[in-house]
Amino acid sequence: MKKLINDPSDVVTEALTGMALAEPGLRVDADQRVVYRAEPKDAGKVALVSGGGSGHEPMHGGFVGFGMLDAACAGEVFTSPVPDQILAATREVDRGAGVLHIVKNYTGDVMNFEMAAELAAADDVQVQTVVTADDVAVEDSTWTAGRRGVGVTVLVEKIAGAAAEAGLSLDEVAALARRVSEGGRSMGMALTSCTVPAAGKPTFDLPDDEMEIGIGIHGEPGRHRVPLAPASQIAPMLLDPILGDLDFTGGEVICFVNGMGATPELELYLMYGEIAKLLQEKGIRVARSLVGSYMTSLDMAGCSVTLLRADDELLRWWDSPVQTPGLRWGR
Amino acid sequence: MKKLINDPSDVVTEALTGMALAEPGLRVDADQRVVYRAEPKDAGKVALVSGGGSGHEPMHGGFVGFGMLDAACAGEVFTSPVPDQILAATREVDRGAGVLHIVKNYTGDVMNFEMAAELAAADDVQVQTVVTADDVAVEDSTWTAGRRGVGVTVLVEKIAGAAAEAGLSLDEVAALARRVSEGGRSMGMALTSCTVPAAGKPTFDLPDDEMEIGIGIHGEPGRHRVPLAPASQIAPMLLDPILGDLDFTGGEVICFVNGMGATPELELYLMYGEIAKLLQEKGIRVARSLVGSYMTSLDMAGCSVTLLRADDELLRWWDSPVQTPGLRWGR
Amino acid sequence: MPATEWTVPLLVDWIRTYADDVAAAADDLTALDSAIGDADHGSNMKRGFAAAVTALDEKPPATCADVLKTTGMSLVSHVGGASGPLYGTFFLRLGAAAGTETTVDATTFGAGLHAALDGVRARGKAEVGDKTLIDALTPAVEAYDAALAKAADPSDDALVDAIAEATKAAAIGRDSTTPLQARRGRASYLGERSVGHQDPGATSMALLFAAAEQVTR
Amino acid sequence: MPATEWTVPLLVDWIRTYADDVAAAADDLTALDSAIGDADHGSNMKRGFAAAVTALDEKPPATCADVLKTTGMSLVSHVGGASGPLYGTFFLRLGAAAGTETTVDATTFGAGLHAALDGVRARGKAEVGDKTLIDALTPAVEAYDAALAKAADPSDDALVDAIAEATKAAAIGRDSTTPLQARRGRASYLGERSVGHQDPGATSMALLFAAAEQVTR
Ligand SMILES: Nc1ncnc2c1ncn2[C@@H]1O[C@H](COP(=O)(O)OP(=O)(O)O)[C@@H](O)[C@H]1O
Ligand SMILES: Nc1ncnc2c1ncn2[C@@H]1O[C@H](COP(=O)(O)OP(=O)(O)O)[C@@H](O)[C@H]1O
Ligand SMILES: [Mg+2]
Ligand SMILES: [Mg+2]
Ligand SMILES: [Mg+2]
Ligand SMILES: [Mg+2]
Repeated sequence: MKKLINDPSDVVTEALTGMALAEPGLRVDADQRVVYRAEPKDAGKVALVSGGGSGHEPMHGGFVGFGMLDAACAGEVFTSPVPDQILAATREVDRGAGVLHIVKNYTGDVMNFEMAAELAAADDVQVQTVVTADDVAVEDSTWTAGRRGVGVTVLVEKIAGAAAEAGLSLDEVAALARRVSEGGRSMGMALTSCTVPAAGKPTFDLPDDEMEIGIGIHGEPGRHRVPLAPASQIAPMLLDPILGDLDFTGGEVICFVNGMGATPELELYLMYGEIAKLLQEKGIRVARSLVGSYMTSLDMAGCSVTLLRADDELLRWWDSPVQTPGLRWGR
Repeated sequence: MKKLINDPSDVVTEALTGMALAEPGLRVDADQRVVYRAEPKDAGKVALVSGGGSGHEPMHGGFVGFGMLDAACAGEVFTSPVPDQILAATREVDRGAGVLHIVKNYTGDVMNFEMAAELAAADDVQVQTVVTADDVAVEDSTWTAGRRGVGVTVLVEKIAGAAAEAGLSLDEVAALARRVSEGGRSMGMALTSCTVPAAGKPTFDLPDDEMEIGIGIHGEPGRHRVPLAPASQIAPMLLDPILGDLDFTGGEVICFVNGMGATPELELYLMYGEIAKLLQEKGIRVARSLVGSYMTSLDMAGCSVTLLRADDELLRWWDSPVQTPGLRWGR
Repeated sequence: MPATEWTVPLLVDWIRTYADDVAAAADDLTALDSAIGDADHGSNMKRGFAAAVTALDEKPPATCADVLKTTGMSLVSHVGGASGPLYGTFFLRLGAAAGTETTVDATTFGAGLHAALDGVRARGKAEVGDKTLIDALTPAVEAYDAALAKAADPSDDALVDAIAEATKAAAIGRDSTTPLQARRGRASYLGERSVGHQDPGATSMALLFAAAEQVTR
Repeated sequence: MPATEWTVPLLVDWIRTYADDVAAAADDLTALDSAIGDADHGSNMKRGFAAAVTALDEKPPATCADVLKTTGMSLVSHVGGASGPLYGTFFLRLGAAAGTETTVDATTFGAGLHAALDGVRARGKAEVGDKTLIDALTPAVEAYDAALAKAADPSDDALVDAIAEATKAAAIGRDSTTPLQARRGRASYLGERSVGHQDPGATSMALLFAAAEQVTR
């Protein structure tokens, strides 16, 4: 295993320590492993808390700041945070208007956020939860734990964050977040496995001439393994299942091409070009795009594509100023 | 070779095509391989042109925009652009106040920019050139082609870009750029080699238990190979040669910890924490920091550290608004 | 000498023994989780039970409930993931059933196991056959019941025998997960590709009963 | 029949032959550049000479200068890196010396080689012994001179012989780079680690003379 780390069990704490020193806009509680805004939001505004396993940076800690999250709870690598952290963050950021929990649909994340929400309710903090579940690689049936929450989470955090900043109520922000979550679909692929520091070796073996289609963001192997193919053939492998699951034709979308951690920007832009070409052929208009490594899986090489149904309201929130280490414009 | 590409010889053109579609703030001439601002700078302002081999994204194309570059010329992967491109870009962005060429010190880059500058002079476009040469891994002697230009290039582009935006003259912007270039020092290391698409296999072999210290950004092997070590030991291997070369004690610095392309942000922040700790011990105050993958070497895993002597004037330009795909704040 | 009932030191011994066992088995558990999950079950369990042992060391428990609740809270607070809330709930429920005494007899422990199973099922919503730790836990609880019922007039050996039966059943339940297609947890994302792999959580659950057998025997 | 002078078709043949040769040798040149550079010399040369051939096809050259200048401009415009300006300058200077005739005799070609060598040295500032293409080019030009001088009364075989001698000298010069420590170009960054590797540019330069020998012989 080749990584810029010390003891694998200290990775998360040490990274948070470095982040605290590097990012003056953040305040980091390295003990509780919660990343806060250095300047809390005004009283009376809805707060947003997210979190999850570490190893997906900049998600979520890198999305704390004006126009996006109020706090992010960092679990161990690929392990959801514990209720204590989530409760501490929820209490701390509540400005009297309630707190929205943004949770990716994984058994562990859902259970830990659920326990924290139960405890927060006992404290009279109003909590609502939106669970993202946009990964079309997983069938949503009684045969699974439901779809995984992936790329749309970034878009939910941006859009709900803008609405919370503008002063919408908890019910309104939560409804908006759910609308975004429901209007987004994603599909990912991996060229290589990631290596979890504590495990010390790649989570799965992938021969030089094969790739995994339908992977998650925790090194879960994909739904199927296929021979390596050029970008022009990978693009439809990702896009077709998305379009087969939700009808995007005729409308506008936000198109998000995401790198899994070890994918050069050169390749991501190239991939975006392939996706954009296919969307144009199908008459789907891209209103906004986002290309970069925003939701990663440690050192995995690969990418994911997320499409989100857009309308004027969503685009207005999307364009609103945001000022976080990971996403920043208009301010 | 596992990459999200089609034919290796089309990588640069296809990536630029995707970038053009994804970034509304840019105008891309995919034939000439020049990235321009969609909205040119006001007349009477100095323009900045940079460029170099592709594979270092977001440098340089991702740094085109308000407050930074006016144009970037993309060469083949790891191959400097040709004079034709540079000349076309120089002519196109000249707003009557002259053009600054920002060139990394590599034989090929220097010669191609030199030829373009000679041709531009024949066209009565005023050109000045700043050559960055900050890599302390290379001795600057008659025994070498001089130091390589690495991380400080990003800082020069930001700072000179802000000054040009504010209306300084070509002489002033060039002098400032040279001052930044001379006050910065860098050192890099690699955990893995990169793979050039056209070559199809890693540029160098690096056993699982070794790393290269003093690498460049083109897959050039480093100055020496050492056993793999924890981050706390890598930090002084990078910092000591920098501090040994230029005295930073007592003053303020901008500290830039850069990922080489395949390094997770988690590790970069952890590494920043190690560097910051050492700087504090040595009484060097970090005035500003930048952590992320801004000058990459395709899919190489590793990092580089750049220190830049800072003063109030440099910090003012550093803090000025910038709005590019790769670096954005204050606007 | 076989135990006739749980005592505070015996319960602490169980937790300690299991902490050692999961630390020793951490790489194996993680390897199982690599195949159908996210390669962290071993480190999760090791971290959680190390925290439980530390908590028990720092504040020596007075009652059986103390031991089990401290363990449960440590797991909830230090593990995260799916196994944190599930194993945490298991011990919190078992502790609630144990009451504020310094001993727990075989019957009360059996009632505690039922409460624990119910709690884990409510939290995780998994059924037998979903390829989770429920597949080891459910038959273990059933086997415990059956053994206890057989010991017509609860004898000195009732606890030890019931735990031994539970351990055997847990191991069989663990093995039964291999051919199954997962319907809960991360492994479910793999669809048919989850078939042929032993479930990591069922494996750690079988180890938990084995540790109980070891300390009571 | 051996050539007594360069003609337009013969020069075009040289460029075409060399384009094929560098395409065939591209992987080897890149492998050499991987060891002490950035793994692109093969693709640079292949791309550049393919562009030159295309340009010569598109606008058939009328004079010897046309062939060489079109080649030089194509290289400058399509290669980039160090080899683009250097090989580009080589052909631009050679072309300038060739003049506007449809033939170039052995003496004029020799003068052209000198002009080319001077241009490449001025551009790259490398000396013999710096482990660059100069180490192959310089002895080749000297050997050409010497062979020509020996042919007291320039005979029919003068050009062919001089090129053959230049080719031998270029190959020896190429081999001489292996033990050297680089002082110019990317390889210089490696310091002592550049020792023991053959220089890619000297290798492609030796091939250029070999192609000239092949088409004139
Ligand atoms: N809904 C559930 N109900 C019961 N057990 C579950 C459930 N989901 C997962 N598990 C168990 O948890 C184990 C995985 O635990 P662990 O790897 O520590 O957590 P995570 O899946 O969050 O990484 C699985 O092997 C399975 O036995
Ligand atoms: N200053 C120089 N003068 C002469 N030849 C040089 C010089 N620098 C480099 N070269 C030659 O160029 C070759 C490398 O060419 P190439 O790989 O195409 O360009 P780059 O080094 O820009 O990647 C070297 O092997 C060397 O022979
Ligand atoms: Mg996990
Ligand atoms: Mg090159
Ligand atoms: Mg797991
Ligand atoms: Mg090269």
